Amino acid sequence: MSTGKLTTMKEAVSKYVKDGDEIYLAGFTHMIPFAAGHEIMRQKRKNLTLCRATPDIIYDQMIAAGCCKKLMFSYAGNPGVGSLRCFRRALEKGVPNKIEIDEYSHFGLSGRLFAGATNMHFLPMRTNIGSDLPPQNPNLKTVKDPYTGDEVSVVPPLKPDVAVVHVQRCDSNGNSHIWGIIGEQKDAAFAARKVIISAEEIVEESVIRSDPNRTLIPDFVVHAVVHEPWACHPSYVQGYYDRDNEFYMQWDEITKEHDSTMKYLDEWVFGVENRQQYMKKIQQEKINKLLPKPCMSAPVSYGSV
Amino acid sequence: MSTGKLTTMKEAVSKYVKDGDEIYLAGFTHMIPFAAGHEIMRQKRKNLTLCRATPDIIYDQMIAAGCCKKLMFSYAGNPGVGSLRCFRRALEKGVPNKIEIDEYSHFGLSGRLFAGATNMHFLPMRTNIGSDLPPQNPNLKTVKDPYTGDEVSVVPPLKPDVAVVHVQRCDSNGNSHIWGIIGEQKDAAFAARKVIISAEEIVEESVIRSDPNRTLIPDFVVHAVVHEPWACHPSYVQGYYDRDNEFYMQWDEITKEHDSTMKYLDEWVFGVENRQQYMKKIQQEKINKLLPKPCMSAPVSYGSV
Amino acid sequence: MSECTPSELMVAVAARELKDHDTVLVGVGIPNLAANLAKKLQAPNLVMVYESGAVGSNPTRMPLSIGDPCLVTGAKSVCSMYEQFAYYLQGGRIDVGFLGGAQIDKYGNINSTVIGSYKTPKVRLPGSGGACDIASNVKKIIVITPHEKRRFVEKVDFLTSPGFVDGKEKWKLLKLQGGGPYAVITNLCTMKFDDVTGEMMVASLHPGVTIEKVWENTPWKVNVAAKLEQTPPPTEREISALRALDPSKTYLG
Amino acid sequence: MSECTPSELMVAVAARELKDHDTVLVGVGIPNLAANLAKKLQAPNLVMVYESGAVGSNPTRMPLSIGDPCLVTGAKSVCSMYEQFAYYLQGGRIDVGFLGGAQIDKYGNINSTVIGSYKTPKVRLPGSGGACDIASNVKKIIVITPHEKRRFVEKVDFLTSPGFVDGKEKWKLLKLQGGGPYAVITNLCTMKFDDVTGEMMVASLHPGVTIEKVWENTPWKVNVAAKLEQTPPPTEREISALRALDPSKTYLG
Repeated sequence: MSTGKLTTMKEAVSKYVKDGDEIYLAGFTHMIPFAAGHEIMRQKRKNLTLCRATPDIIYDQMIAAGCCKKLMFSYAGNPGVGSLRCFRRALEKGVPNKIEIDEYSHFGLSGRLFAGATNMHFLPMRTNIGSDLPPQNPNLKTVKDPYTGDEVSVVPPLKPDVAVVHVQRCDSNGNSHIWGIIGEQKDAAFAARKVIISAEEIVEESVIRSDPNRTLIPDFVVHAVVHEPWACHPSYVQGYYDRDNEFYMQWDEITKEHDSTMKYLDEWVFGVENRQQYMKKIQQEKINKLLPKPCMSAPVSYGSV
Repeated sequence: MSTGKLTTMKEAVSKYVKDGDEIYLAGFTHMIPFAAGHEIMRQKRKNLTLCRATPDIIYDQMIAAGCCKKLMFSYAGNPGVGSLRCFRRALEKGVPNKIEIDEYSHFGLSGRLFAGATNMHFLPMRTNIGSDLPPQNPNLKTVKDPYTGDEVSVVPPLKPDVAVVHVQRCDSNGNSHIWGIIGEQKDAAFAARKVIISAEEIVEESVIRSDPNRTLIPDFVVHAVVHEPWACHPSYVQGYYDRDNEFYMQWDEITKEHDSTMKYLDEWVFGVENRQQYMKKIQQEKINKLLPKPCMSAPVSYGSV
Repeated sequence: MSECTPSELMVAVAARELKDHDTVLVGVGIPNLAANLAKKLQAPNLVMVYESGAVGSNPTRMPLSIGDPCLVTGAKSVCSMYEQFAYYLQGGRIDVGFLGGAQIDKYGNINSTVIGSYKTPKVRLPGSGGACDIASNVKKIIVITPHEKRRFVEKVDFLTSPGFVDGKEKWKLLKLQGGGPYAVITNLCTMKFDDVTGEMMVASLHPGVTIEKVWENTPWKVNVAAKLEQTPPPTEREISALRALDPSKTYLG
Repeated sequence: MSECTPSELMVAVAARELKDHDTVLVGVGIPNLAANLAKKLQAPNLVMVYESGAVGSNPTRMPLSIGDPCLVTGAKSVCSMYEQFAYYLQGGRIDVGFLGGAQIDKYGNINSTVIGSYKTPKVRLPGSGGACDIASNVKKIIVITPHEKRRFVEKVDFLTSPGFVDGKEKWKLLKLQGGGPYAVITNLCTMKFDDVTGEMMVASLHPGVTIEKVWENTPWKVNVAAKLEQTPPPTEREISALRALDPSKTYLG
């Protein structure tokens, strides 16, 4: 197998993520790239604009670690649990530092990324009209529909400096198969200037070529490929491991104070070298509980004469 | 297996396609729904607006049969061969009747359908600027980009009365798996008011549910489901049968005159009752040549705990 | 009437609003239970669509978030996030959307963004998520909320998701494709909206509840429909079907 | 120099314009051969993208149309038609696009729509297809065409796909993201475009061709580059690799 763009997360972050960058760690609940987030924290990146519809725990951690200057988001909650306390502490009290926000609805932010991925001038959408958000966000404008004369809400394209996208399987050049909740993974990869892929499995190119409609990200938009099993824990990877819902609930407790949060980060992020060490700290029993039984897709034929 | 929305092509066309309708028989070279087109011709529908990026042989036939009032298209050629002679005869000489045209580029027309499927007010796109087409087509307008001030080309949504989409496999309610060149199949189904699905295979719902990311069309947008193997000949269905390139080349000869065209239609369209009879007229030897060897996708697991 | 908790009552009443073949945008928790209850009873062909892109899910356990993997295993279809909002919601294909929030006002406007001012928040809430998009595009918005004075306000601190905004006349000028707020279901009553003004009004009192009790728990003297109804009590069948859906009482406690 | 047909010469010369790792939007026939030849020689990592949505195809036979099933079997990726145009072409991710047409003028504008007037066509041609979209968005447009007087015109009857339109200064005002026409490769010469005016000029004469012969076959006296080059003749290696790609001489006849 060719080694292609294969590298370590340490190398990939060191090479492609710079202080002050606008970054998008993709994922809608599914396949949130925790391993990349932790490595960015270990490399002490500062003044980042963190973008994602659902910041999730990983951005809460990065805010607590002081990496964040601005949060671009549409739902800053702990999905299924409640608040993101580090986000609120930064916004309401400036701990560890004040952060700015750039806020949208889900449709608005996923629309910005889609418009960025497809390089549109702007994207008209049926939302925001009547809401109090547009007066707070100068990126939300209106345009007159030349066919009906109606005022239509529009958003500008989003083109982050870096996207990190976790995938189930890819080849060593980054041709990636993704399934389950595919969220904004494809759009993030096409919108960003630099793309880091982390993958549960690196497979032969022939596996990818056996099902080209499953390839949401083609290699030539990818800059680095990291083989990083369990990269998403406590988030999940469909067919590989489930979401660690217990941890999502514990996070609410862990983050009650900034000190307790930092204690967690010292142990689980700064106290380990990489994802492998992180996983070694988790009890096998807990890991076993997250392993699903296989549930295989019915294959299809791509044959031609 | 539930019979769901299963019906015959005869019933489906009779119920859902009306004189004067704007119809979209979907497909970009792949899975062109010839069976539906032939049935529409047999039922002598008139004054139709025929829409598709690539009209292909089927629309050429429908124009010759006198079904067409207007052609909406972006490339009126016989792919890989040359002209569509019936289209040209109607446009240049009014045989068998004058037709109007509504013309776009591929991006423009596929954009209209995407905008219709997603119910956008209008869609901005990077094309048409500098071309002589906008002065000829009042649907092509420009809007000022509120972020840069640039003039941007826009197209309005397209929402046909009826779409016919052929798929490789679906369940009896119309949940459809499509692979290979997926063209504008999904957009046609979501944009149209009424949707007829024809399928190579009707499968159990469990087959569809084994791979939900492959389901481009969900049942609740579908009105009728027709089990119609070989519905697309001489076009092709990836994994089932190849394109009959010989016929595509013969079409050029067949259509040299209107009379020779009508002779073909009398035999192969009006002279048969349905697709089964059409297929019986084709030599088994020829059919065998179109059958590909299987080339199966590597399965994936959708398991969860 | 079966003995039931306030949550059970709200879910049972909300489930009745769903018709067979309706498409519903479902959130986790209470709305998920209402949709699943309706599917078990009068709406076997209910189409459940999730913000995460899953359509026609068939979960074998209670999903813990709208992005739960069990909503994907065995679903009919899954698409991307932009596609879900564009094809389904903006596409005008969703009949009913359930919303909640920290505050709701008399025009059905919902605040899930901030208590206090946007620039200097007293309490920063999660924000819109898909709520503004849902409110703008579904045919019927249904809100399920406990009837508490801090939740019902005359004017929301921040309008996250439009109800009838400043009233139905002005709302029409905005030309949203959605039908606007349809019902607010609390533990005390079901409220609907005046066809002309777009103002909230009590349409049906739940078993044992008086209009005075509603007024006591609402900061303004909410209007009453011309024909005030009595909510039929949840049946044994409703309650037992409902409890089977949440045996561990995660949401029905 | 190897003995070769005019088509072989054009393909060999066109293939040289492709660099390793370029992304190329490929049509069937001649452009497909040029791309595949480049891939076999100097550009093993050439990325071939087709209008039909196929990316990184690996066909085991000559595709007969851009929608041929052999372009899908074993491809790296396949997406929908709108996605192909939006993510790849509008996305600015295509380096080179090959175009052809019935007429091309001195600013590289191409007509593939109509001979005569649009409303009363003398000859109705197939229309743009993706050509206008390709011309507007790729970094380099390369045209491969036989050098015939009826194809080269001072002004196209209908501007289907923009070259430099009325000249480079005015073209800049249109703010197309593409780089405009880059080369026109005929059986006689390679023409490029003046940096300042955007006018076509002869850049390189193919083996055995004089500038007079080019002028004889062009209806206007086409400009000549300050430094007129001689096209290096096709090598044995180029020709033998090329013939292996089309053994039945479908396109190289």
